[in-house]
Amino acid sequence: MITLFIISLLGVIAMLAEILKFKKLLAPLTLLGLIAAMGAGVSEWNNPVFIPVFNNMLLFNHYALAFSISLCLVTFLWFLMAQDYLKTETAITDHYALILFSLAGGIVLTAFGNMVMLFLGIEILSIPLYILAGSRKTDLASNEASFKYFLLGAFAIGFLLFGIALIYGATGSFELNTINQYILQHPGEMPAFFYAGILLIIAGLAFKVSAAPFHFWTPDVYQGAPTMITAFMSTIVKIAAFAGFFRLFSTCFVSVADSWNQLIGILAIISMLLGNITAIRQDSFKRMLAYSSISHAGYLLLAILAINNHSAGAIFLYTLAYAVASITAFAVLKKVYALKNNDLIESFNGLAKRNPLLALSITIAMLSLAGIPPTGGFFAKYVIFNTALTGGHLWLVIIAVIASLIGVYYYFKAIIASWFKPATDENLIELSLQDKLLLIITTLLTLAIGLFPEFILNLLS
Amino acid sequence: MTLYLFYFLSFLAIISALMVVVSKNPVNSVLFLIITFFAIAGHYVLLNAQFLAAVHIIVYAGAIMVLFLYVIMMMNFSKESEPSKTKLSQIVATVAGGIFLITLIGALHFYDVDMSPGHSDPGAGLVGALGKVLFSKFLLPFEISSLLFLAAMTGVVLLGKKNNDNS
Amino acid sequence: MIAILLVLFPFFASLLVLAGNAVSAKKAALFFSVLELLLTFYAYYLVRIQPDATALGCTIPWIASLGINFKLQLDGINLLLVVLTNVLLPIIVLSSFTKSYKNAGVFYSLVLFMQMALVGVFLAMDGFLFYIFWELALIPIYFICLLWGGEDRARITFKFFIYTLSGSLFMLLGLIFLYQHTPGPLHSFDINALYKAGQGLDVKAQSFIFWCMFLAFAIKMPLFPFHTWQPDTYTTAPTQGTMLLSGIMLKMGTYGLLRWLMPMVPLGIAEWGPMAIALAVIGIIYASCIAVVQKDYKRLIAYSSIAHVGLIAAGILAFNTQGLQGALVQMFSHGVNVIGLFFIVDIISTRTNTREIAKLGGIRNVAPQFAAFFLIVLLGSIALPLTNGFIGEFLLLNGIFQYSAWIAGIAGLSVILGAIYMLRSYQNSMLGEPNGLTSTFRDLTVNEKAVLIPLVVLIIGLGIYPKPLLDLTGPAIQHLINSSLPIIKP
Amino acid sequence: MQTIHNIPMNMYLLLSTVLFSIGVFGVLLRRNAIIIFMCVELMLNAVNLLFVAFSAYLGDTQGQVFVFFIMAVAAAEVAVGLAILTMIHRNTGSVDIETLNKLKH
Amino acid sequence: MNQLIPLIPLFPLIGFLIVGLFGKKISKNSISILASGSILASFLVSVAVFVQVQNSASHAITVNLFDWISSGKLHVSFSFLADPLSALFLLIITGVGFLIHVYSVGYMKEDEGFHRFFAYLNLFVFFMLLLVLGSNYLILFVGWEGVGLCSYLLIGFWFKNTAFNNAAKKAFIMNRIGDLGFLLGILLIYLTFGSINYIEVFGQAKFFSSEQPVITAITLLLFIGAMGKSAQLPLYTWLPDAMAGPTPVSALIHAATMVTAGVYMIARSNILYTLSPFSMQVVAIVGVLTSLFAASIGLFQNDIKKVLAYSTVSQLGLMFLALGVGAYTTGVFHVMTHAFFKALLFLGAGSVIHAMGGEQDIRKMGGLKKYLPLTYLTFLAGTLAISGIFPFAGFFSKDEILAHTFEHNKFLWFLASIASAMTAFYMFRLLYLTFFSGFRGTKEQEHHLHESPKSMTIPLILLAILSLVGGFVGIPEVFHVSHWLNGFLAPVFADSEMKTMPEYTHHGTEITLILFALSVAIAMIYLANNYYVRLGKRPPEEGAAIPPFQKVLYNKYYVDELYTTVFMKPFNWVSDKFYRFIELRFVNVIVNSVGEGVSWGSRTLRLLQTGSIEFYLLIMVLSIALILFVR
Repeated sequence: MITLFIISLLGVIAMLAEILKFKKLLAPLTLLGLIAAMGAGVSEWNNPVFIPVFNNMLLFNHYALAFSISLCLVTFLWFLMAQDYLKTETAITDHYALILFSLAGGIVLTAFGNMVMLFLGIEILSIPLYILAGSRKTDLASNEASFKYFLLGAFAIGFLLFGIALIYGATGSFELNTINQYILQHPGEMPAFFYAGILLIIAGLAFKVSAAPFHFWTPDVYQGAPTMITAFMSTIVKIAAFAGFFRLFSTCFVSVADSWNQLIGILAIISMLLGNITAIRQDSFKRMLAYSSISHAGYLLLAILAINNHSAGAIFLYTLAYAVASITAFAVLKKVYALKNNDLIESFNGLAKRNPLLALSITIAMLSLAGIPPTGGFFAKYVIFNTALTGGHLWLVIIAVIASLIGVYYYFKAIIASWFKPATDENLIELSLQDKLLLIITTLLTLAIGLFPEFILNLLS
Repeated sequence: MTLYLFYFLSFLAIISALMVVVSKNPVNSVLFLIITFFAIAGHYVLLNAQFLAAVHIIVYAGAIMVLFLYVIMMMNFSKESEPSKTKLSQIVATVAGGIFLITLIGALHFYDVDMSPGHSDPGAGLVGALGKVLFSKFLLPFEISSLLFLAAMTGVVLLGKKNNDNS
Repeated sequence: MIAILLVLFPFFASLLVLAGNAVSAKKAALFFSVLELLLTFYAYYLVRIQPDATALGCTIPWIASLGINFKLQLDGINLLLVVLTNVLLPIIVLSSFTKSYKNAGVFYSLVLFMQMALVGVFLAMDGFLFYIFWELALIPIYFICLLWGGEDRARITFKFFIYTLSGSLFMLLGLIFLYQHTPGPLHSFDINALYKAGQGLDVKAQSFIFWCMFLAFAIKMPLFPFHTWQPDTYTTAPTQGTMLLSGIMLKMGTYGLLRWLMPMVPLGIAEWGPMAIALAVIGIIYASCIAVVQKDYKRLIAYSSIAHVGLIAAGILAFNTQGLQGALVQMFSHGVNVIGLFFIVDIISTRTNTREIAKLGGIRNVAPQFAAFFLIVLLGSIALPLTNGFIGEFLLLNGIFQYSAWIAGIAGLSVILGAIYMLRSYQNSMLGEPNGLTSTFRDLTVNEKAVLIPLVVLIIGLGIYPKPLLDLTGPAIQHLINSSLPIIKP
Repeated sequence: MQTIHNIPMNMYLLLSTVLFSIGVFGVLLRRNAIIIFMCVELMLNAVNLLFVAFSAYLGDTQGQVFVFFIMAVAAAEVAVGLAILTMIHRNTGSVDIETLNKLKH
Repeated sequence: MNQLIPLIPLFPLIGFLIVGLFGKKISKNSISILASGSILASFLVSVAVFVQVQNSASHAITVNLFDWISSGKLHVSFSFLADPLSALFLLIITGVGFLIHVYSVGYMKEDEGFHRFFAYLNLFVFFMLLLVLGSNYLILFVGWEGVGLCSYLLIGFWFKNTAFNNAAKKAFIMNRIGDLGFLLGILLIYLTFGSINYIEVFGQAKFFSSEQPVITAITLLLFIGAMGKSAQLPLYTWLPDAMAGPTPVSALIHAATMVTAGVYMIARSNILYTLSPFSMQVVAIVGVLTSLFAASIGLFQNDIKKVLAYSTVSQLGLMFLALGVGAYTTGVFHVMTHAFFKALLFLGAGSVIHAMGGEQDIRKMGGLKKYLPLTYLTFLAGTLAISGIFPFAGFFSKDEILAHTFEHNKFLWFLASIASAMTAFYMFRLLYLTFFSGFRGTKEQEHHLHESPKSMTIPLILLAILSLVGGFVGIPEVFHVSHWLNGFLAPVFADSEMKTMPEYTHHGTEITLILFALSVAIAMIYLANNYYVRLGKRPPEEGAAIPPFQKVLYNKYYVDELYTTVFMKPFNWVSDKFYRFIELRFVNVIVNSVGEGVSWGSRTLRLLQTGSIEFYLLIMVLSIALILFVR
């Protein structure tokens, strides 16, 4: 809870920074604030009094805390990475504020205990991003991205709300626990529209997590939005959306899993295959990452599908590993983009000669995303497969295996480009201290998650 | 009596909603949408949600639609400049809409819906009762939604400001 | 304790080489690999004086909540392969002394890293750990091939990577599947637990596991028809990479088959073993025939390697003492021989700038020593008695013969076909009148002799006195068979 | 008031469904982004109606409170949406969604 | 005393190592002394061992060196067995080997590969000794393949010549075909008896009943090995080609020792063969057919060494015939006598070739009697021996074969008689064409004609003496003398004897047979004399029209061509198709097309991402509709 306060407060402070003229202090303040937020999360963790606050609106249990901390951590890394970008923006304070508000929305999503909070959380998470995606106002691509994201998002929210309404109609409550109780008390008596409601909610959330076939916005928006915003979308939004998705289904609908897990399975299959296959022929690195993000949504859905003791831990580990690797990738992309002014994979050519750290980082990041040991991505994938197999979804895992094989293909394009292809420009690339620090931290984190995953895994089991 | 009112309002809502969709002129669409909103507000009254009906009119008809109208005026749309889809796209859209309607209705099994109205407190829809719930149970969401407004406000300002970013 | 040292030493060596001066990288790498070799000999000594080698291993909890341990154990079977790895590695490093690779520090660091992963694969007795090392071994070799390889390397090495990865992912699937059938709620990846779990499954499940794991091993070896990555990769990789791939890495597949598949799914083997043997034997004939028409020397050896490995696989699948022991001996011998052959081809190609057999000829006239060494390595490779190749091949055929005389007969055709393509290529390159390309062929340098002499000593020495290998593997093989045979043949 | 006793719940369900579908239909049919927004609003209104109806039939005020939040969010969303549209109009002079297809494949 | 046995192969091995490793650095004289000396040392030890074996009670001495291969129940030790059979072979190998070494010193004097030659030769002797000394089948196999290797190296000794290299390769590969059969036979022995040790295997085999399929299979597989090594039908074609090697090699390897390894192996396994009459029958028939076939080819060959090569094949056929009819001793006897006279003939031929400056075509020789008297005389001795003229060595052994065959099967006897008649004819044809009439070579050649040096002629003389007296170890009992060889070898064949009813040849019949064979041989000699000396006929020149029958024989029944079309061409074709079609167009394509398929899928699927919002919306709506519908 304190985490949420700190972040919200930080957002408000950021808004005021321009007026009160302490723009310069904003960056350190935000970073400190994020550390404080994480600290608050940790301290709450150690005092396990999980009282539902405000009439069950939010419940900061270990699940919520873990994801909140993880969100803050990734945001922290994001801020480290995005400093250059934010500095060039005129509306710097607005950016800070929007990002922090979005993060607050994400935290709400990790902890909600009521459908209202789910709805609000999604909206608070999304609305700043609708705007940020379009923050390059004269850039048509950015405009288009913003518009697509917004329109499709609003449309999808409509379905989500329709679903919530139907659930409400069937159970008479918005509270997750009450709904669950109601379902358990009326086994087999739920009206048909209740199930339709679940499906509509899935459709709405599938849009948020960019699972196929509700993924269409993803590549376009990722490509059109400013790179740093894309990084934010592909990491924080993903974590938060999945945290919310899983929280809803694990607390609310787990007792009627038969009615929806087939759908989740199908969405997972389509996402994994479509995301990975389409990514192969992309020239734009960002767009490729967008498709990769779709495929990762597919893997994560497997954990939701096989809801069991391990699922929460699996999703947590997976999203964290994915986010850290993505941040690395975007950090490198940022550097490449600054030199070449495009995000083509070709632009990575000869990176190893120009700056080995960049090449090494991107390599580790890509290995992690591809799920190759000893990186975090591998272990995350392992845990997901394990979870899904525990649920008995052998065929889905086989498809997931095939899909991740296809995935290797495009992740390695970046590796091959940086190590093997000759560079057009042989000059060395200078890295700022901040960038170096960031790359080293994320790379080490990626390896650490892969080698010593137990700590993270045990947080939520 | 109320049943007829219900049918009338439903008919009005559906027809005007359809007109929103099919009118060539955007301004007409806006006006039809306002009619729809009124019809829905009527339903709210029927459903004992008097306060909500009022808010509905104020927020939607009063604020949101005015915003729409304002933008439409600002952009100077007319019937002539209104883009329309090819026949094929229109047919596809219609068919898709129809399919969606049918499957949704089918999925809801709405003939089976057999709900008897609960004990209805006549004052439930009044401002006092609502306020009590809103400021007790839903206090947190109420507060949290301020974040949303802040964000939206900041964002709109960010986007609306004169173009001086250096991209 | 020695086990963990064997794994970690090359890792730290790799870091040191990476951090150190690139100029002295090759010397440092040689130094470290020789130290590791000495360590290996010490391990050999320990295993021989201590029949119960569990004390030499270690079990360190790693991810305890998932039943994953850092468990390394030494026994005769894997020690043999560790010895192979660590004997060949100094030779491989030495073989690169005349070359000057760009970024030598990185190159040798990768080589040593690879050594770590290989030793790890052989020593790991935990399914998860095994998989991790299995994949770890892939990364350095991928980069070695990618960065220092020949023409079209990006495409070919990538194909190699994705091909092998596809197999190993299915292996992971199989391992997880097994893991979940270990007694819960805390499952275990311990090899013995996995054995038990696998043996307890029904035929269908065992068949599934069989194919999952077999695919990985078959691709790694490679067996027909999963071999198409191999000739290209061998051809494109830098010579040291090819040596690592063919000399050691290939044994990961055969070792996996022996250790991680055969005892695990007896019913699956009973169901599909014959088909796997059929594939192996078809591969022998098929690859041998193809080797006959190869024009490129490296490619020829690549195909011959497929044939040899097919025989090894068939011997393992026959699953009897002679077959298994033959397979192990042959793994060792094949490693030595194939490295020798690739080194010889490397000498030819660096001196003449071609690997095309037809363009060569008459080298024996100008380089008699080279020709003599080549002949010995070649004889080892075609399994002439009193060379190491014969011991393995005889035991293998013996094992296969006990399984089926007809299959042994067909597999034995490799004896003839091997002679055909090897002698043909030897004749075309070494004999006859020298031509413009070969008339200035320089005979062996001291450095090259330093590589070839140990190989030749191993080839002949082990052919005459294979006892060290046989005594080492014998008890372990017997143990393996005793612990799983009652189930395989009820 | 006991008026709603005469009207079965499923009629409201049907009405909401139809209105929602008309909104969806409009979104699919039109090219003018503003009209599309309006159709989205229509969809939200259909949902609102459903909430209120359920609220009335369940005798529970929470549904109505939820509608408040939807309205609030809808207002914010419209503001943001129109801001985005204005920005686009400023850059392209059009709000035709068919012109917004530069990002693809 | 037992420790002596390992010395026998050790000496040549040491010789090989020293000459092989340091041959370039030491003088030719030292090499000659070292190489020949090591064989002589072996010979001396062999004599000692021979005596020891004869005197020992069990007639068998086993020496265990070390455990070679030990795997599960399979134990193969590196151990030697000296018994009468191996002792006899030891003497032949080291004795004849030594003479040939000495001969080679002179013959190879000018060759630049002098040290290489002796290294190989020593290595060969080493392997040959392993072959006969081994106490189990695997050591036998080691020697078996080892001599094959040396044969390969020596046939291709002049490695600049592509034809020679081809011949070497052919020999090796054909041998390998046989070796595979042999190896499988060994494996089957192991499977049947649980051991491959002679003593254990034969000890168990004694108690087997006759005509068990597994024994038949074993013996037939072993016989395949023998076919390859001893150049029997259909694996004989390598041997005539093997004459590409230096002539001493032909004498040692391709006449006296290596090619008789098959005979040794069958004689060694006699108990197994005895248990399988069917296999015996096969051996006999293959033997006699080979003999006949090769002899008929020999009739019209013009290369001096080729004639001898075909005669070797033919003689080997006779040896197998002897084995096949159960006359193991006789087979071994013929090996011995054949070693003497065939080595002599080859060395004589070598002397001729040496004198002719490398010329091997007998059409270009003639009248050499007066230039090379010593060579002529010794060659005559050899020719008489091979033709079976009393009292030369060949007479005794060959007549024994014929006698046994007659007893066994009259038809086989008839065929064998034809073969030996042909032998007498073509051998004398060779003799007459080479040494009689006038010289047909060039003036230059004539000018250079000279008798060979002493190091060459002395071995010739010694071998000629052996060819003359060698047969006396096996004087038929019809002459009321005890058959010494029979007695000596009896322990080896004792078990077989017990299994079969001994066939007693009536003495009267035997004398009749001897006289018949003699008269046929003499008739043939007369015929040859009449045709080539008196009438002075010459073989047709290359390209001249010859009668079809003769042409077929001259071209060796076109067997090489047949093999090329039936085996090599299809094999190459298949290999090529494997590579071009199955590998490149099928297996590769399947694998690649998976990749291409995915790539195609990617190209296609990315088109889904049209960029059009309407489309995205439409898909969303339709998917939701579908989800609801399916539900």
